[in-house]
Amino acid sequence: MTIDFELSPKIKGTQNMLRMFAEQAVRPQARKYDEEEHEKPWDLLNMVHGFMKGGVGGSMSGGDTKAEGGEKKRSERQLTTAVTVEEIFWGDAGIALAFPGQGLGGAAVQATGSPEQKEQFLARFSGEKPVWGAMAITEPEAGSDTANLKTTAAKDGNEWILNGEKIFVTSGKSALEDSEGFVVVWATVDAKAGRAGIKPFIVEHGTPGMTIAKVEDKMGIRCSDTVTLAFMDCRIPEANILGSAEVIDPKKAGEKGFKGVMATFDATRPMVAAMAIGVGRAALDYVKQAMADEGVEVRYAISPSNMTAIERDITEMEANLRAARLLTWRAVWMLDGGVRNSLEASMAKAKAGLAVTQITQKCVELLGPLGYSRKVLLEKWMRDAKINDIFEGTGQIQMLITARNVLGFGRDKLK
Amino acid sequence: MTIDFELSPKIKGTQNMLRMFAEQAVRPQARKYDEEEHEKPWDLLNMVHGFMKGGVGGSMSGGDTKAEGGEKKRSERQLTTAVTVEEIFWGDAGIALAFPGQGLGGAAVQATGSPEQKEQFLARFSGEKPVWGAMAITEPEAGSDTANLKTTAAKDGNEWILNGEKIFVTSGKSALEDSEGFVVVWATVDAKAGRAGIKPFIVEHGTPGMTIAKVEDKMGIRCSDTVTLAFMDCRIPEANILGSAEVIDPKKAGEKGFKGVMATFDATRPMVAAMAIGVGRAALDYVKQAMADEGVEVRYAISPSNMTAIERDITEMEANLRAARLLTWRAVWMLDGGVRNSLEASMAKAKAGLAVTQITQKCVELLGPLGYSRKVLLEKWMRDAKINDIFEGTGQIQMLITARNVLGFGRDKLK
Amino acid sequence: MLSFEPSEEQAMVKETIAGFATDQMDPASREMDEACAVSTDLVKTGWELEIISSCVPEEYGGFGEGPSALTGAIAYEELAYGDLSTALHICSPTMMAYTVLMYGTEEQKQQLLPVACGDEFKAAAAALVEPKFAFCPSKLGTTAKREGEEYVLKGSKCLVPLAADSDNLLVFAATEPGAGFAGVQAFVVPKSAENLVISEEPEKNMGLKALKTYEVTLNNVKVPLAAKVGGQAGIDYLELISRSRLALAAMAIGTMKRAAEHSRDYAKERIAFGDPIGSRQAIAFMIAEMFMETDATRMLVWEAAWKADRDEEFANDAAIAKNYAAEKCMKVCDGALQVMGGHGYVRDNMPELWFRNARAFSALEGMIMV
Amino acid sequence: MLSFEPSEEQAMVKETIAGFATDQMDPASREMDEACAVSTDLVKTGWELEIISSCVPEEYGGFGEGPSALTGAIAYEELAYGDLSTALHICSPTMMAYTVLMYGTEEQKQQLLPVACGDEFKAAAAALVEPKFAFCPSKLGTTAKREGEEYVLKGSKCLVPLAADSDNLLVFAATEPGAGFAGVQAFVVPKSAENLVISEEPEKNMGLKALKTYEVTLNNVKVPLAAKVGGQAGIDYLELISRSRLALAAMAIGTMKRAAEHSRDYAKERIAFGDPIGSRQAIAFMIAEMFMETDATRMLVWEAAWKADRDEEFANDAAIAKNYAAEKCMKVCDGALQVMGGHGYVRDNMPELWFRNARAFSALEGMIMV
Repeated sequence: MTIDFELSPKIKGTQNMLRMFAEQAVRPQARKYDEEEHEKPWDLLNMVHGFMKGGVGGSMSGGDTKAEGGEKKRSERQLTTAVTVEEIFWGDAGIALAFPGQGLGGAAVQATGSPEQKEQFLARFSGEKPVWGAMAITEPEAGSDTANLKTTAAKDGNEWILNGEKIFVTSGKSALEDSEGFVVVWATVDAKAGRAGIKPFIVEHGTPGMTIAKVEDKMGIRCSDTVTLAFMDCRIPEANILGSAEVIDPKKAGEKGFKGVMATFDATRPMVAAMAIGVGRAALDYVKQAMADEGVEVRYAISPSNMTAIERDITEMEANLRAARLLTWRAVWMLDGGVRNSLEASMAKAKAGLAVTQITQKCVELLGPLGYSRKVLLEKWMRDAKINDIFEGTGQIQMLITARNVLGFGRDKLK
Repeated sequence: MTIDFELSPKIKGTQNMLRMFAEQAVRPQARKYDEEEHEKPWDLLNMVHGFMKGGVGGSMSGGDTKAEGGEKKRSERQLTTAVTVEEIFWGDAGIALAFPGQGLGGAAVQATGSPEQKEQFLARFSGEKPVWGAMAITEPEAGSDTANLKTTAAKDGNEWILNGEKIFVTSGKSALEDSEGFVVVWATVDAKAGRAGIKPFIVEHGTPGMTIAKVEDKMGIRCSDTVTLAFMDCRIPEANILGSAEVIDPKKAGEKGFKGVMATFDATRPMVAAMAIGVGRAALDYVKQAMADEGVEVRYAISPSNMTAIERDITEMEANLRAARLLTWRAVWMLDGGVRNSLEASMAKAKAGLAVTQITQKCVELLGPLGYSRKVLLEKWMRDAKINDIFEGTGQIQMLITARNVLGFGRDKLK
Repeated sequence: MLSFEPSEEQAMVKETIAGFATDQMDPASREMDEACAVSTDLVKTGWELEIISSCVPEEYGGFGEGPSALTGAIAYEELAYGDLSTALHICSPTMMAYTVLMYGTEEQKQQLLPVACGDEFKAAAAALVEPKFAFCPSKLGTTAKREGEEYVLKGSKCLVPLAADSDNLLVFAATEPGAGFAGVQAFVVPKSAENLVISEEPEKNMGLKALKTYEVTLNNVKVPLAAKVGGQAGIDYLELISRSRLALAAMAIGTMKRAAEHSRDYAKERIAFGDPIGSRQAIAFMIAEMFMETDATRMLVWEAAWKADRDEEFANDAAIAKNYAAEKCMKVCDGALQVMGGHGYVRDNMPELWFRNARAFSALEGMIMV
Repeated sequence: MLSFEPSEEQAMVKETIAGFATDQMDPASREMDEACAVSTDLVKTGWELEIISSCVPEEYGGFGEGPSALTGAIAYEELAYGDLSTALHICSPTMMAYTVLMYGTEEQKQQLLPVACGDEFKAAAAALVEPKFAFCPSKLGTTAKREGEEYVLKGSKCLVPLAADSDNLLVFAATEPGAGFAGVQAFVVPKSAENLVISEEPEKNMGLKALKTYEVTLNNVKVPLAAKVGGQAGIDYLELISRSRLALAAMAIGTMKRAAEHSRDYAKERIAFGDPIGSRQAIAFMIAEMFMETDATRMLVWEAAWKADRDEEFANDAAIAKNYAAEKCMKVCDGALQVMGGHGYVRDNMPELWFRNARAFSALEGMIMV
């Protein structure tokens, strides 16, 4: 082993292929599906499903088993996903988020489901038609406070009865209305038990009692649907609970419990970072091209005090973007090596989210009237980028996790 | 009344006089008393005492009664002090902090002392020889946590017996060893009573049982002494307590109680901001002059994207410095009008402390090897400036106070 | 003598506009953004505030003694607090009106000012910004060449507010390219002028959706010498730009103030992990900074405006204030969105709208004036 | 195949130096700063790490195959973790050694490398930085004019480490002023050379107090053609500068790491208001950022160094990494002082020393090399 920043030929191949794909198939449709909110580029999605069979969608949650890196060799599954994600999101974040696949819901099944459950729920993603999986956690009152979920799951004979409301369900409409998918819903089986009482349940599309109460109008990533789900006496089979039903101390619950499912987020956070980096790179590439077209060169090697303001902006943006990418690659590399990466994953997401928020805003500023106009995609990237500083845990949450890891404090000591 | 940014002729006069004084009498000695730590520029201090009679020293705590703005007219005492402070600190922060005067100790006496106490303790500041007053609050274990002071004051007959240790006492040596001054010591008369039990006591120089345990070696402001005071069965007259001795709810205690003395800090914070601004302006002036000498002009009016990196640095530094000054002037203007300014004072100090920390560091960077050399004062200003982000409450404490004011949260709700 | 207390007149202006902004503009803001149109009722009511006529002398149809930069800054902050697009819409005729008032020939004043002081809102667009990389008002690509008894204008403009509804456009063009600010003059160009092309559709921008802005192309547009504002003497372009920067910066302050207050209120009410989210330092400090920078920006704008009203050199102060305002407004509105998390990203709530509007300030120049 | 795991050799180097840095350098840091001198014992022990000889081939007295930028970066980070002045002192001969090794003529290698690989530390200063406003290595004011069989060097240098103790100085001068990086060459100048003036006293700087640096003035110093490193072919100045930037950036990382760890430990132990100060988000987030940026900087340096070792174009990467490192190192050390409050401002504690040292990175160029 030695330090190496060169991607394996296999990944490079994927990267080049996806770069072309993103440029030719995704990017050209970016504006259309930003303006026509709630529409889907079906031709593209069917095509994607055709050759990826849930790959990229799955990759949002690191589920891209196709990319398994051989037997003996060190796995590069997560890295492949990260590279894939960056390229597709360079093309367009909204469309990429709308790609079919198992998503977080499928990831949870994969991480904690029984063989039967995996068989029953995951097979569909490699079927003929595109299918989406979704995850429903957030509630109007709870926000990131997952211990405080109000949605209940009551046992009734051989069924669970779900009641409550979930918001910000990514691809909820795609999973439940546009395809024969499912959503993993988090509900408490024992309100008094706090975090220990919270369990994930799989709810199939079309289950009576579950309705899409609302489809959100958003600032960006408009091609991807975000919905509110209402559960009114929604009955699901007893077997649809992920992990055990008994309420036990989460610390002892282990991989199958709340902690186990939460662990899937450690895999997700670097992917969100990769999404951000894709968008940030799109913006920076655009500005650098615009400068080149104007015959303005960037003199990286001269001292900062000798640079123009734009030159220094560019060098700073490049530094932040690269650093974010390398922190992200380090996090997924650890994951591929089977090393827990909670600290590194949070660092990567915190750095990427903030860096790309600033980069896209700066790029729009640098181009002045052109940057602010919807004739150019820069302004869209600025709107799209912002979501990466928010979903799967805001930048503040990431800093909190990072700080807890660094200081060795629990949530009790560092709120 | 109408918005007006022009200083009154009286203050302008003071300002011009002090600007000359700072440039000709203070600035030339700055380096000497940085290199020769723990030395004092006695000639200058005697001269200062001669024509200010504690003015500037007093002004650290807004005690410059000489500057009282007449009968009918709105008082400009605090404003005069702020302008004075900026000019002197432009000359040199270390020397300015060493100026004789009543300091925080005297300010506490002035704010909460009885007529007898004022007579007994404040007269000396207008005497023939320079005298210093000091305040001792911080303790090794307490930091900014004033409710947790361990120093005790026990009643014994008609005396108080002080025991404990105080650190970071500004001008402690000047007050107790170099002149016939005093120190106001905060101690608890009832450890169980928390904040309510804490009272300020006046301890005269040379009081047995009080010793200077240590004189700090510092990074900057080296001309000003910072000491540790040890109290071992230090006996002081019963009458030397400021305010009442009985332990009552601070909320009811009113102006004479803990809150009353704390209120003197609302007057102090903008002065610390003014100190910072003086140092920041010194650094910025220097760099602008260096540029002018090089024939480099700053094109303020062109668009930022057309500027050089240095031009944008300069415009940003100017914006921050001016904004900090105006926020500071607003805070003292309110105080002069008798309006409580806790929010504005904290904002001013937070903004000034941070702005000047960044400005001085940036100025050193811009001058490269010249900035880093002790041949030039820039590096000293960078060291001196940092103290303004720390003493009288760090930048973090200021943000906390600002946030509490903005959100209307008490220390219980926002820790 | 130093004072931060507005005059009685300013306090009254502030109060009046604040009421209008809070009660009428703010509630309509979201709807107008989605509809991509400013409410004509709001424009009507806003016009009745007589922002322009209160600055124009009687002889030209108003009842004032010329614009005060400081009073204008106070007024514009309050307007923008309500809704930025509407505020810009209502104030867009100021550029033409004040430019003519300050530098115009008697004829120009007689021709253009009474209209600007009418009972009805009358659009009068200023065309300054140009769609090019690293645009700078000191390097206009649009030129005005004198040919005999005419000026020939050539170039393209963008972000021209209400161009389609304006009878006349105030076009800024370089008479001496390369001479910087000193080489730019203003021309009153009738919309009907030959070779003047206004884009069919309004521009589509990230924000300011309710404000109709247009691209304007001048393909050798010929105008008489009399179209040059101020005739021989011409204008002091840098002063106009500077007053425009103060106007824009003032509106940035209003935007920041609105966003900061929204974050404060949300952070006090929103409960997470058992406490209001404002009880955590990370959020609390963000909000404290929003208020701090809003006040800091106002200080810079007020001081520069105060200098302008005293006919002191204020161009650099105005530029510093405008650049600071543009940067901080973006930061504050970004923070307002961040404080709400996902809720700030959806169009049910206001922060995403302010976020999109905020970035406009780094692109805008010469659209409005104080 | 992507990997962040150092080679066994690198791991060993890292471990060895880390031990030395933690056990011997770090504890002596304060004393050396106050004494304005690096401990000779530390230099002796540090020299035994054979940083240079492990890179120089046997034929020239070492036992290596040329310097590895990556291994160097790892080693320098650990050294700087212990004490920056000492680290720079020990590594100061690398500039001369590696420059000659990479570009020198056979004669120059034979003359200078064995000395650099000796058992005893031997000073060999590089003179690059110049005391002027907005200094840039691409615009050296020091010139080397060829006159017949000699070069005449003229100009002044500063921040020249250990100049007084060096038999030879490596002087960088412009042979083609105005040609940027391409117009600069290096010359081996004996300290004894006529018209070469080294300041009597070491320079006094804000930080790096223990490191003796000097001003060097060249008043028409004449050297033979053979003094030009690499003879006809000369050097690739930009590559040398870039490798130097990586070396400096690596030392910035060590400084940041030390400061971040100090803040972490202090914030866990120090109690205020009943809790460790690290239990408040404002402090906790500052510390989290310190660690994040330390890692971020290391990533940038490693990638650039990795490219250098593969003979890929890396000049821009190195510049980006160095500028980032200089900025973040200052920020991190400022934070380390801030976390301690007043305790960080007094010289009993280390943060103020790191604070003063940190700013050096924006001024340093070409002092050390990997």
